[in-house]
Amino acid sequence: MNPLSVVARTVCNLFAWFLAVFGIYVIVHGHLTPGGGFQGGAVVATFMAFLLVAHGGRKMQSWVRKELFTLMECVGLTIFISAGLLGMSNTFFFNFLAKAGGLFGSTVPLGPNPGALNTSGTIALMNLSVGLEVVGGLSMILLYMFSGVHPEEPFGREETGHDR
Amino acid sequence: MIEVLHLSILVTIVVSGFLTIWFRNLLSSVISLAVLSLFISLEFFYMQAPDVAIAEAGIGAGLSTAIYIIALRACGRKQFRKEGER
Amino acid sequence: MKARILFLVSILVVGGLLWSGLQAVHPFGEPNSAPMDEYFIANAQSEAAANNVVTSIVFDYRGFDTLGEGAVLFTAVISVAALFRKRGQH
Amino acid sequence: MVIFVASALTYLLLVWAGGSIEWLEVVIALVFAGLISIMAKRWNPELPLRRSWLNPVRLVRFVVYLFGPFLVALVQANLDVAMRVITGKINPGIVRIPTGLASDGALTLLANSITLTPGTLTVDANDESRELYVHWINVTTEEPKASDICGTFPEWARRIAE
Amino acid sequence: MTGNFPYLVVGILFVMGFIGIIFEKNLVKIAIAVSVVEAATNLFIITLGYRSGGSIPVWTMAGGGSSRMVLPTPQALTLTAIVIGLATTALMLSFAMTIYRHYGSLDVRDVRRLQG
Amino acid sequence: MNTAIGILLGIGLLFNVLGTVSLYRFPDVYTRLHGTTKCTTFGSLFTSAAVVVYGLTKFFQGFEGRFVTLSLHVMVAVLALLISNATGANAIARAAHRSGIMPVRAVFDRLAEDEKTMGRRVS
Amino acid sequence: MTTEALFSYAAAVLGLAALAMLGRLVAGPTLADRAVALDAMNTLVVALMIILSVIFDSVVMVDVAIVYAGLSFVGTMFIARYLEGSM
Repeated sequence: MNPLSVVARTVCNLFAWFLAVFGIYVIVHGHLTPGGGFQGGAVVATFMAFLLVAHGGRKMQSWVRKELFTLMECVGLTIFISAGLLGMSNTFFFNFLAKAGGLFGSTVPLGPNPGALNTSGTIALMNLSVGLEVVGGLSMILLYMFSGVHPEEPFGREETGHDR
Repeated sequence: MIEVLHLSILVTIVVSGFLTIWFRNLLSSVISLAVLSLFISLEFFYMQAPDVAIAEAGIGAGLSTAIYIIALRACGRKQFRKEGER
Repeated sequence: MKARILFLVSILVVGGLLWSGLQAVHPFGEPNSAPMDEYFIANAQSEAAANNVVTSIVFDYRGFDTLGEGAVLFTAVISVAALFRKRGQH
Repeated sequence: MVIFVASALTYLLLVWAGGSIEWLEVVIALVFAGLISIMAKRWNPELPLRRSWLNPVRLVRFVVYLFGPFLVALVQANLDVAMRVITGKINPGIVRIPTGLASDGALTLLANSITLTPGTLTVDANDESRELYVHWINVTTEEPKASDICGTFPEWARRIAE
Repeated sequence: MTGNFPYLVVGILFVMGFIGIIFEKNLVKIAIAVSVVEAATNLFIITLGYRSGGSIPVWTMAGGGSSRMVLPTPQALTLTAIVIGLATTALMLSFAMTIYRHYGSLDVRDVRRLQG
Repeated sequence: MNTAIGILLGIGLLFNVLGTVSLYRFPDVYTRLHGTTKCTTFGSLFTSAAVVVYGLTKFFQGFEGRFVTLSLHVMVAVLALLISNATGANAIARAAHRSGIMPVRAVFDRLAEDEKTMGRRVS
Repeated sequence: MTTEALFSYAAAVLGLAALAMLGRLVAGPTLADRAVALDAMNTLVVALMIILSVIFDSVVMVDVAIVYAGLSFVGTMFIARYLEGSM
């Protein structure tokens, strides 16, 4: 339960921040570059893993609140379903924002192009909502599974020898 | 020449998958699973699927190892065996 | 002992099924025909206005799969939370 | 504040493709930088950032350090290790060196530089007395000074990140 | 040069995972074997969609003549399968931890009530 | 351009192969960490430098923006690789020392002596 | 010899080196040795991904290398944390 050494702690703090920025880049550019809601959400969710491995569980569980992650997951799923329902005049999951002008509504030239951010209609919106949902879900899995470990139980130490 | 790379990736996948099942120590097994996930991700990369490669790299190598190790911490490292049985 | 023989037979059956299935598959690197994928590749930019064809399939053409995936993830997270919930919490 | 500027700059660096940057990218960078700074302050109060790290003089010093003495030491380290791989001649031991650096960032920079330079590997760090325990592959003295192992690195670390 | 070797690798990996599921007695080891089988199926689906010489199905900053792309639909299906795999793995490990706390053992032969 | 890329790739591959050899020639964990961390980091640095040279040359030939993106992202990846490799080596060495693996053929071991005199772990 | 041919030779050598590192994974006398082998393989694979993105002529694939460089660090830190027995 005690934290790691100074070197590892500092680098973990800095890396957690850098990977959060990079995960947001992956989520926002999901319709242009490889990536999207699932991958970016998994990258951002390593923020929790870094905090857990650098500071130990007890200190971290006093910093974060689990209810917030539940809220994030429910809000993400709700936005996703309602973005699907809004195109209901045509079909479910109809991309009503694409090429309609305004935010996320400009057209794309055919063939290879450098890529513009305000394209692709509801796909960008759904990327954001699914990213929110995956961040909440994976962080909750990590936190609840760690709260199932009982630190007062003895840690079995065997020989670190050659097996088989 | 690029096919030598492909062959070595495939051979590594087979060997690390075998090691994953073959090791008795559970931590060794988890390390082999991380290696397997790493090379599966590289194979996805070779087969022009970078979306899936990011997902496999993030989930298989980072978070999956993390939850396996949390579970091992809660459960103990050795496999339980009775005398005289396999 | 009887169970192990049964297991071995089942492994042989599964392996034989796999082997016979792998005989009929197309050679590596040359899919036979894929009109659906050709349609997606040709029309993803003009219909969904997205450069990444995979993302346009995941969120637009086959959004129901993603909806089901979200439901499965939600159920799994709620199950893990219910397993490790402490008394008096929530 | 530090984390706000740093994350916005990092995001803009990642999206830059040679030409100009769209206004929407700048808006998104500012919004998410604010979100990340709230998140980092709330969930990670021990983040060791200092306001002096945004000083451009220190960044220039960091780049100079990275391409100057650090690269030279890296080349020396690799030739040294290559010789030892071929001949197999080692004389290892774990020694203790005092550093006298006050901030965590400087200590981390020094420790990582030591790990990547000739014949040394940081094993542990004592954060009260600010000492590093270093695995040295070719022990010559019993009680080495910091300058015996890593040259002018502590001075550079103090000037960059203190 | 490689021929149909990738399909053979998928088959070998699947059979090894299956052997692990059947013969192992430790619950965590069974979860690891299930992960191996998941990896084999994902690899199989991606292998079905590969075209030799194709490029990635992304138009952004693509090279000159990228008219021939690999098939995108298998990649989209595999993407959801990976996240579902993580969720099921977490659920299996949570059940294993709960069983260890109640029975004191992970061996399936000690957990009598689990056997049919 | 081809000769510069060839020389950089040659140096990088030489050091990567030396890192692989050092994994087999050295007797214990710490010396293996020396070999793999230094040699593979250095080799990957040089192969990535070859990629950066390629990208910059292509950019100044045709002024396509995508090669700037290539060079920048490769530099970010290399920086992440440097920091994470050094810290990972540090963490593995500390874990090995705490789990009771002593350095082979060591002259002396100040860390173990200090732990014995202090009666607890340092840090 | 073209530039792509040079890069493909380098990729082949890196792949063979990564294959050769599996021996330490099999025969490592202690668990820390296996962790060292995993760490070295991570570095080689990141370099390999960077080189392959040049061979395939698609710039956006470098993102995978950055993600892998960051996330393999999480795995290494968790393994080290478990090895030192203080989690």
